[in-house]
Amino acid sequence: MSAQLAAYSTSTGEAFQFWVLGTVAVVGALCTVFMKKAVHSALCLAGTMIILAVFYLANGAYFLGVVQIIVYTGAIMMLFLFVVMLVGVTAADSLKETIKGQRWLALLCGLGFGILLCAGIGNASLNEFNGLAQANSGGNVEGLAALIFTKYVFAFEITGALLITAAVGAMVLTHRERTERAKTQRELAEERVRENKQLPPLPAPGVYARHNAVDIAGLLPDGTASELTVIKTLRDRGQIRDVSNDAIKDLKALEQRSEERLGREEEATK
Amino acid sequence: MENLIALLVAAPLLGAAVLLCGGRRLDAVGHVIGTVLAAVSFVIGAILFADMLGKDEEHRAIAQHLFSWIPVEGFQADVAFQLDQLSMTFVLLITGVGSLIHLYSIGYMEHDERRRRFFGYLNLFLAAMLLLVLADNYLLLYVGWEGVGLASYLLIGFWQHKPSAATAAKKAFLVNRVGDMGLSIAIMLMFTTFGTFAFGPVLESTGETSEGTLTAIGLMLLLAACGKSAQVPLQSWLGDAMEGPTPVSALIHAATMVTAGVYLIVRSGEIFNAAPDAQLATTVVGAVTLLFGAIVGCAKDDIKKALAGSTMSQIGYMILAAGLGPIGYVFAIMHLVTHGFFKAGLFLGAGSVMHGMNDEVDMRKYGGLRKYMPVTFVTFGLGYLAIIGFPGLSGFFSKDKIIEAAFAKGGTEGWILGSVALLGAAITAYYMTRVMLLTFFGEERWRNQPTASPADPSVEPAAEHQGAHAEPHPHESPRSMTIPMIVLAFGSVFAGAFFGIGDRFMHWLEPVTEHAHGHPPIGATTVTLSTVAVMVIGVGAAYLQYGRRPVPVVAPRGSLLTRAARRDLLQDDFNHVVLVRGGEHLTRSLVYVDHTLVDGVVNGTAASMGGFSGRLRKLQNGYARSYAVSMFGGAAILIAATLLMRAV
Amino acid sequence: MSFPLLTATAALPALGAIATAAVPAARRTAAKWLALLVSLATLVLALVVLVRFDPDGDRYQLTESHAWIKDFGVRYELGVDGIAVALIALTALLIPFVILAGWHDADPLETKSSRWRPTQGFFALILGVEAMVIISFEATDVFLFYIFFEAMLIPMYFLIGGFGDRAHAGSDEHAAAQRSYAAVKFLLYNLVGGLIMLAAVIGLYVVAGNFSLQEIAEARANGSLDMATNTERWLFLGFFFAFAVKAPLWPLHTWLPNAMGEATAPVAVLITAVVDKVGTFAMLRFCLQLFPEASKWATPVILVLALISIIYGALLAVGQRDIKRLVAYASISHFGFIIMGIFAMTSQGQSGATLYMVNHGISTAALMLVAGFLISRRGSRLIADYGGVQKVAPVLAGTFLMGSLATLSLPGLAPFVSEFLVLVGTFSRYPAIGIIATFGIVLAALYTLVLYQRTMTGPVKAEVSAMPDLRVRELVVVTPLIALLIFLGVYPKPITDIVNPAVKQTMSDVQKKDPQPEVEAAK
Amino acid sequence: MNPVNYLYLAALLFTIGATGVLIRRNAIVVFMCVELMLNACNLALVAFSRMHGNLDGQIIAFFTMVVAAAEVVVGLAIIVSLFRSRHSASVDDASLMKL
Repeated sequence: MSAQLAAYSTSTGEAFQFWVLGTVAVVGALCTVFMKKAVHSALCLAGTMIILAVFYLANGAYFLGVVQIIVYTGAIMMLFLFVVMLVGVTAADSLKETIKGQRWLALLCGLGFGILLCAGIGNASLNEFNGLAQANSGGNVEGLAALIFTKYVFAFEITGALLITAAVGAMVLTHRERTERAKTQRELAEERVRENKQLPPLPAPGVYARHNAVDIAGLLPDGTASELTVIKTLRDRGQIRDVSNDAIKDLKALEQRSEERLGREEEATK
Repeated sequence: MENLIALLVAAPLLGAAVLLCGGRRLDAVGHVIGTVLAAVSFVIGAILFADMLGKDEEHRAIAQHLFSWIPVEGFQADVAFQLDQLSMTFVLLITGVGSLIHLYSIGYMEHDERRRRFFGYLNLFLAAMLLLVLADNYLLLYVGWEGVGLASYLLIGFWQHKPSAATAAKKAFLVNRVGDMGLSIAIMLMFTTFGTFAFGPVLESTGETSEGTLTAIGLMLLLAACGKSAQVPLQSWLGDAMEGPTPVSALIHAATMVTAGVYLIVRSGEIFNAAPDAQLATTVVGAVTLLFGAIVGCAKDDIKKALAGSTMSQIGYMILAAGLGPIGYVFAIMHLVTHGFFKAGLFLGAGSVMHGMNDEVDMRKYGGLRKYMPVTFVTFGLGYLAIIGFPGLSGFFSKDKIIEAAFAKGGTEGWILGSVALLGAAITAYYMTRVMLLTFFGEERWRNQPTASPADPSVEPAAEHQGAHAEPHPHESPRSMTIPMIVLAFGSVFAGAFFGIGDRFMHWLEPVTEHAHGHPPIGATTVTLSTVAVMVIGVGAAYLQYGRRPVPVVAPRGSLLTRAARRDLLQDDFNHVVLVRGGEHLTRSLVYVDHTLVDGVVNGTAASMGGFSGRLRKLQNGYARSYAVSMFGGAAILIAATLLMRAV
Repeated sequence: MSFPLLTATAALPALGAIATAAVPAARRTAAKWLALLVSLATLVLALVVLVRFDPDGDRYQLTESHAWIKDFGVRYELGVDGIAVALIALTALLIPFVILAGWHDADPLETKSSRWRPTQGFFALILGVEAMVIISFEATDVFLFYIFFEAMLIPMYFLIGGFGDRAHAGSDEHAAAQRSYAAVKFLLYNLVGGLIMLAAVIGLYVVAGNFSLQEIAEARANGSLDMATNTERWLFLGFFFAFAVKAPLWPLHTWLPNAMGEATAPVAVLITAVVDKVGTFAMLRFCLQLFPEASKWATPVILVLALISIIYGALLAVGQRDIKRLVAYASISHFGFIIMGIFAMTSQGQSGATLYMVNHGISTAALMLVAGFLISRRGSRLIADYGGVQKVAPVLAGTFLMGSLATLSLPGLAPFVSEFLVLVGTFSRYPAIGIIATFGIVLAALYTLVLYQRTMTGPVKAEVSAMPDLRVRELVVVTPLIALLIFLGVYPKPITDIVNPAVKQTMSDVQKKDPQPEVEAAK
Repeated sequence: MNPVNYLYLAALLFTIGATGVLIRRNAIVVFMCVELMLNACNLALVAFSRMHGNLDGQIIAFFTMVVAAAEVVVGLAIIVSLFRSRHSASVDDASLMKL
């Protein structure tokens, strides 16, 4: 009895760890899906991955655990973050669904799928856990190496090819060949004149208001903000802080304060 | 000797092959080759005949087995010939009269640029007919049977540029096909009943099967005979067949085609003997046709059509006789032979008359021709006397015997048939006299009025050489045409006496068609006398009507019967309304059905599919994610399925 | 391991097709000659097969067998019985005439660019069809047969859709539309049939465990493999449906008139005289051998359908205004006869049916090719546009008449023998059906003679008056066919000797005996 | 505790990831969800390898990682060029597949 029990149950320590970290992992995953901003999703995912790494270790896959941390969390997630930065940190896509019924279908499928999977696992009577004790006896890394360089050597070689191809592909995709020489200042100026675009240099941001940060549009005489004064990138990302109306607010506050002072002065005269 | 039989067929067949495949380079000699080969076949026939006379009655029949034609499990058809007295009679008639007609055609078709082909067809006709009478099983007979149909098709439609000719040819073939259907069904019945269709086994073992089967076979054979021999109800093609050149008409009517039916019935005598109902039907058909043809013959003003009507009724006599069973077979064949002579003579005469009259066929535009074409007059006259059964001439002997036999059938049937036959004899006398008077006597109605030349000047190229539109200059025909007429005239005068006196012919045929002497309720002499009497009456009536009074050039409206008879007693109209129209409607509606219904169903499904897919296309909104959803759902379903499978 | 004769017979035209397709665009004539030579060589091989085949030997001869797809027990098994030999000979015989008749049908139009190379394609496709047809006659492995039975459709599709009849009433666009409609219809009909058959093939595998015709047939015979009645019937229907579409049997026939009408005459001959024969052949070889009981079960219905085809096709042929469609409907009627003969289950009927396949191939080829020559001269397919041709082109008219007479199965010509055998065979078991079918004879006479009369006789139409007579090439095509028709009509023994043993085998497969005559006549 | 729970966890993560792929429109996030699914699979593989007591499962997980790395590189490159061309990283904008 007890021997059999031992066969498919684990130490309470692991159990504890599982329940705690598992919950966190699930939460992280959910956050990954539901966070508005891509950056946050990325961070949550990173967290989940680290937890997974821990689980690998717990399952006796020491090498994988380490690789998970180094490759995934270290390299891949950072790559993600780079791209997010490239595309725009706050490029949050509204979670409002455009395709009719997509979300509900998705959730329904997801739910059903999950239940079915669990059901499948459930009625697959998996009670035989004969542990990795003797598999890892010669050390986990050695064991993997033995397999990779004997049984899976071809697959291994092919993955090498795959990686190279991927690297080259990435370069090809992202690299843009400059076909014509860069335009000189003079040419640009003449072009501007020809196309009759904004001949003088663009107005500086925040000049006409009391701010002068780059992300604040300068105000036109009528108090409205002028997009022109902010650089394109910020405009694309929609990261313009509009202060046109808090300027007015400040003015109001000023007048009030002055009135108060004046009022106090009247009392003083009585 | 046996080996000669095949040559009988081979000679004309070779001729046909050579002439039809030879091409233009044979145009010069084509007619000679054709005639010679026909004659060759006649000579062979004569040799075999002499040989046959040399033997004693029992061993006269000879046979020749060439090769096994269709050997299939349980189904053996051979190409084998048998030559007995019956076949021999036909062989001589066919080749003899046939050769004469070939000879005649040399002159008649002289000015037709397609004369070579014409002779090719004639040879084909002979070959087919010989095959028909020489075959030793029904299937091979069937080949000849259809071959005759083909040859008649080609010859009737020889002047194909005339739509009427083409139509007539087609009609002849189709009507014959209906008959052929009967023959093929009869053969199938024989096969299922006897397991074979060779004459010998079938006819010997008629006793071993039920009468019903035999009746069925007999009726089917009768249907076939009706088709070929132009008996009611399949007679309609014969009249139109006159579209062909006159020698063709002579060949069809006298020697070959129409006699085939009689041959078939006489040959299958045993079957009919064992099936009284079939016999009765045969006699009825014969009697009806006999009157039908005679009545039609009375009304026609077209000389050839009048003769066609007479053929119909004469064949009616033969079928009637054949239907009488053993008492009639011999006379049927005998009348067939004599009829072969005088009818051929009459047709050739008519041809010669037309030849002299710019191919005018309306007898009302003839008249008084005797002094212009004496030879034609004499031969035609002899033929005329023979057919009306003038005592002493051939027609007299044969027809008289048939009438006797009809009475001898006994009972009311006997009386009815006999009297019908007598009536027929009277009418025959009447219309033949009419033809004779209209053509050769009376004032010359063709003078001082242009002959109604055919609408299409290219019609009947034989006429082109003599100014087709001018007033005709009746003249005697060339030697090549008159000689055959003379020979045939001899035949029609003496054949009857030669056969009839001492029952020579009867004894000759008896071994094949075992003859039974019938005992007419009234004495033979009475019958003979009455025959002569009715003949005289008929002649008299005709004389009173056409000999005394002048004949109007334009036919009077005539009585209802006359008008009906001019239209072949409305038989064609019936066919047209019922068969042709009905058929047209049927086919047209079927075409519609095929296009809308059968095809429509399919196209309909296709269309609905199209609509469905169009609706389905909406799902393909191009959003990768919605595709992904369907994938995901599919995966879910798959898992569900696997789980279910495992659960079950 | 002797020389694989059967494989060679099928492979030669296939290689020929590739070679022909590879001929450069400019060397058109070379391609034609190459195709002609290849087809002639194939004919020689087919004749060798014919000679090497011993009618009294065992059932399948010259067999070859190699493992192909081990996992499914699919083998590359070839073998011929008498029926197959006859049909292979027919195919190999007709193709050269088809090629010769289509000599100019695929010459490129001036409007196209010089790189456009239809000619090579046309002849390559014809050879391809030949190869596939031959191998499906040879295959004794159901799966192998199925593959080529289906693959045949591809080249046929392109032949119909790509090389239409240039003599088309109406504009080019209309012609093209019609043509593609016909081609697609052909493809869809046959594909549907084929797919249903595929299901049945798989089903057969599930039941029998392998695809080998011989093994299954033996197993069925000695009872070691017994199918549930329903299973057998469903499988039978699956097979029969495909063959009935191909044959075609009423009411699955409507693709044939379109296809034959739109395709060029040689291709039409290819369809009706060669490809469709695979359908009827397969009924004999597969339906009867694999599912004898079901075949007997279905016989009444099939016979009635065949009867309808006979009468219906003939009546519709009478109603047609288009020469080629008329011939197509006539063919439907004839296929009715063939199927009737097969399912009459008498040795006369089945021998007759087999003969009928051969004879119908030859006679239709003769008639259709001559009609094609006629049409190409006048540039119209409508009967009404002709008249009096006989006067201007007697030889053409003569050959046309011979073709027509063969079609109405005149005694003395080959088709008569087969038709009468079929009729007798049917009549001896089902008299009523036999008699009704006999009406087909009259109708056949009607439509052929009406066709001949309207086109060839009567006053000469103006458009026809300048029509040239047959040229040498065309004579070379027609004359042998007609000669063959006459020869086989007078002396069919060579074929019957080959066919009879095979038929006897089939009869024993279905455990049927011929009905015996009620009177054992004194022979 | 029964180590099977690891499998349940993997299933859960996988489902979440998949749903995310379906719900999110931002290509990058979608991509992250894909990664999440991959990882879930890896977890399952590792658990299996423990269950069977041999290392093949881990090997496969290892290969998965390598391939995932490659895939991420290419995928992100695609996203970047996509963004460059149409100034948006929304998958719905790339919906030219519709007829």
